[in-house]
Amino acid sequence: QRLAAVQAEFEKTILNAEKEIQENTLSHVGRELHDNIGQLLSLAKMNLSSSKPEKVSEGKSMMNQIIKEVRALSKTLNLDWVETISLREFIEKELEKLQSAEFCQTHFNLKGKEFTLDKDRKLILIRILQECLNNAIKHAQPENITISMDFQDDQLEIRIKDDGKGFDTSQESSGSGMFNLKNRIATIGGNIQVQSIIGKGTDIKLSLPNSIA
Amino acid sequence: QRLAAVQAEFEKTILNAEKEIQENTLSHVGRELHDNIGQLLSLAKMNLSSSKPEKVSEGKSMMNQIIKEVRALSKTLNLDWVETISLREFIEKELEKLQSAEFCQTHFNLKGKEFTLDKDRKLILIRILQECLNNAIKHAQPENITISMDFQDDQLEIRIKDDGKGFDTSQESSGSGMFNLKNRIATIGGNIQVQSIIGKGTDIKLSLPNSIA
Amino acid sequence: MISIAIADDHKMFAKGIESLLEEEEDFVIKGLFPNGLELIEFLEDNLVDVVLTDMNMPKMDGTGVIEAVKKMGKDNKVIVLSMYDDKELYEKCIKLGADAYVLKGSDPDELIYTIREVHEGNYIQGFEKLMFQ
Ligand SMILES: Nc1ncnc2c1ncn2[C@@H]1O[C@H](COP(=O)(O)OP(=O)(O)OP(=O)(O)O)[C@@H](O)[C@H]1O
Ligand SMILES: Nc1ncnc2c1ncn2[C@@H]1O[C@H](COP(=O)(O)OP(=O)(O)OP(=O)(O)O)[C@@H](O)[C@H]1O
Ligand SMILES: [K+]
Ligand SMILES: [Mg+2]
Ligand SMILES: [Mg+2]
Ligand SMILES: [Mg+2]
Repeated sequence: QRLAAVQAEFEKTILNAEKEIQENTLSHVGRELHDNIGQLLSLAKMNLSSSKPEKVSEGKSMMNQIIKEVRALSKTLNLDWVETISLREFIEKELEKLQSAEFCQTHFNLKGKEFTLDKDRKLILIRILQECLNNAIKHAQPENITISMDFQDDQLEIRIKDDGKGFDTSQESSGSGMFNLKNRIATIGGNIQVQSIIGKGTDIKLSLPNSIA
Repeated sequence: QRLAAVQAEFEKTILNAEKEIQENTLSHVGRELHDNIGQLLSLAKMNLSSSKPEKVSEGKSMMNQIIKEVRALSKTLNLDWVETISLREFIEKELEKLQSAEFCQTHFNLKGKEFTLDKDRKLILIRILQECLNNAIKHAQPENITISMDFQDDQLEIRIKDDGKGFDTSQESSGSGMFNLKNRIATIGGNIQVQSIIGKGTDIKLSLPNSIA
Repeated sequence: MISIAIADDHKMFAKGIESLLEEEEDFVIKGLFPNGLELIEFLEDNLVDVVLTDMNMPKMDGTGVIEAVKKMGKDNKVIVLSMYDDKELYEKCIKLGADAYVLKGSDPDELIYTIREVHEGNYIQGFEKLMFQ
């Protein structure tokens, strides 16, 4: 009876994480369509209507870029990516996105011998990393974001560091991001430590025991 | 204790329905990007690269349509639409899509005085209707699809009819769509009847007691 | 004259291609079809020189069209006009007997040139070509 209740809670946690990952994807695609592809199209249109031949040819070559971006975007909609991507690949892709959007400088460190995670644990970690990155984007205004993965014998340690604004961790938050994140890492048997210094930045340490160890 | 278990099951049903609605949205957007916007862009590009001036100007004027379609698509990504749309509006929109894609003729009948549904029940019904329509699209090859809503004093009755291939309802299905659908309507206290005649079509009747009645 | 039939489920795209090709004096478009099946039904009673087919279509897709055309044993040439710059798909189509594979969005002169070369039996295939389209 109690076991069933624990199991149901676990399933709800996973379902919620999946749902939120999809919400992230949907709002990413919405933003891309509106802010990137929409703008490129308008710009291409303006160039194409110009009386100057060099503007027109610029407009034409913009079409190639737009076609490429639409193709890339439609690929990010692939629903199975959680299954096909490794956690390391996910992190590298997210950092690349931030870097190429010129949001800030990003850095990635890998240590130890990579081991694979089962789908549920990977999913929860992906969701937690998204939340940490979303927070850094929304609140921190950092110049650098660094993510380190350290595959140790008995555990995986992940650190997400930014050199942005920082915040007072003793203050009760109005948001739900951090709160959910703590519950979720506990659901998969992991641990989280958040350190932040105002004016210096935020340093989040996640650890997850290696179930195979 | 048992009540908690029932509640958890209910929440899981809702979460799953929400997740699947999002999956539907994501794959719709993916298809639109690839099958519609991608093609329009390719065509525009081809026209713009033509040596014939009138083709080039055709290419330019296509840009307006592409911009419109991108804007419309980014609107369908709005995550709150389940809250803002009524069940009737949802049905009308879905039928319109099928009609304008020239998939088949569609018909909509409304009877009685419309009453509003709470969010959870609306969500489940939306998911069930999507599944029924997806099935008709995937399996039926119909010439007509008709959806009727009959708001009676004590219940809402919805019928989804197609005049396509039909199938043997006594056969065990390999898919999970119909099976989930039956469980889900039960979760919100409703009822489903599926009738199908091979060569004639399929007729699905949903009924949901009006909780306010 | 080179007679052409086109199958594509995107109506506007099909019409656009038709009107681009119509401009050529030696081309005549014999029909536009929204899927492979209707194209094949047309080909049963009609002769054309070159078939242009989309990849993704309901009822019968591009690979189905290639197979069906080759099975008919008439001397139709088949050119795939596809959204996918995908090597595996390219190779699959060529293996099934497609005479050429052109990307949607290619320069129209490239498409026109390919149609003429394929019609005359001079076209040289190669996936690398796609990358420059
Ligand atoms: N990397 C960071 N840099 C600066 N401040 C942060 C950072 N991460 C979190 N915070 C602060 O902690 C608060 C709580 O974060 P939390 O994720 O719980 O909520 P939120 O992001 O405001 O809202 P939600 O995540 O629910 O959309 C934030 O409002 C912000 O003030
Ligand atoms: N409207 C319909 N017309 C014809 N056949 C149908 C219709 N709806 C369902 N079927 C038949 O019933 C079967 C079961 O449907 P069900 O939705 O459970 O599975 P599915 O659609 O095949 O797969 P899934 O929904 O899991 O993607 C289908 O495979 C199909 O043969
Ligand atoms: K002509
Ligand atoms: Mg947050
Ligand atoms: Mg189904
Ligand atoms: Mg197509």
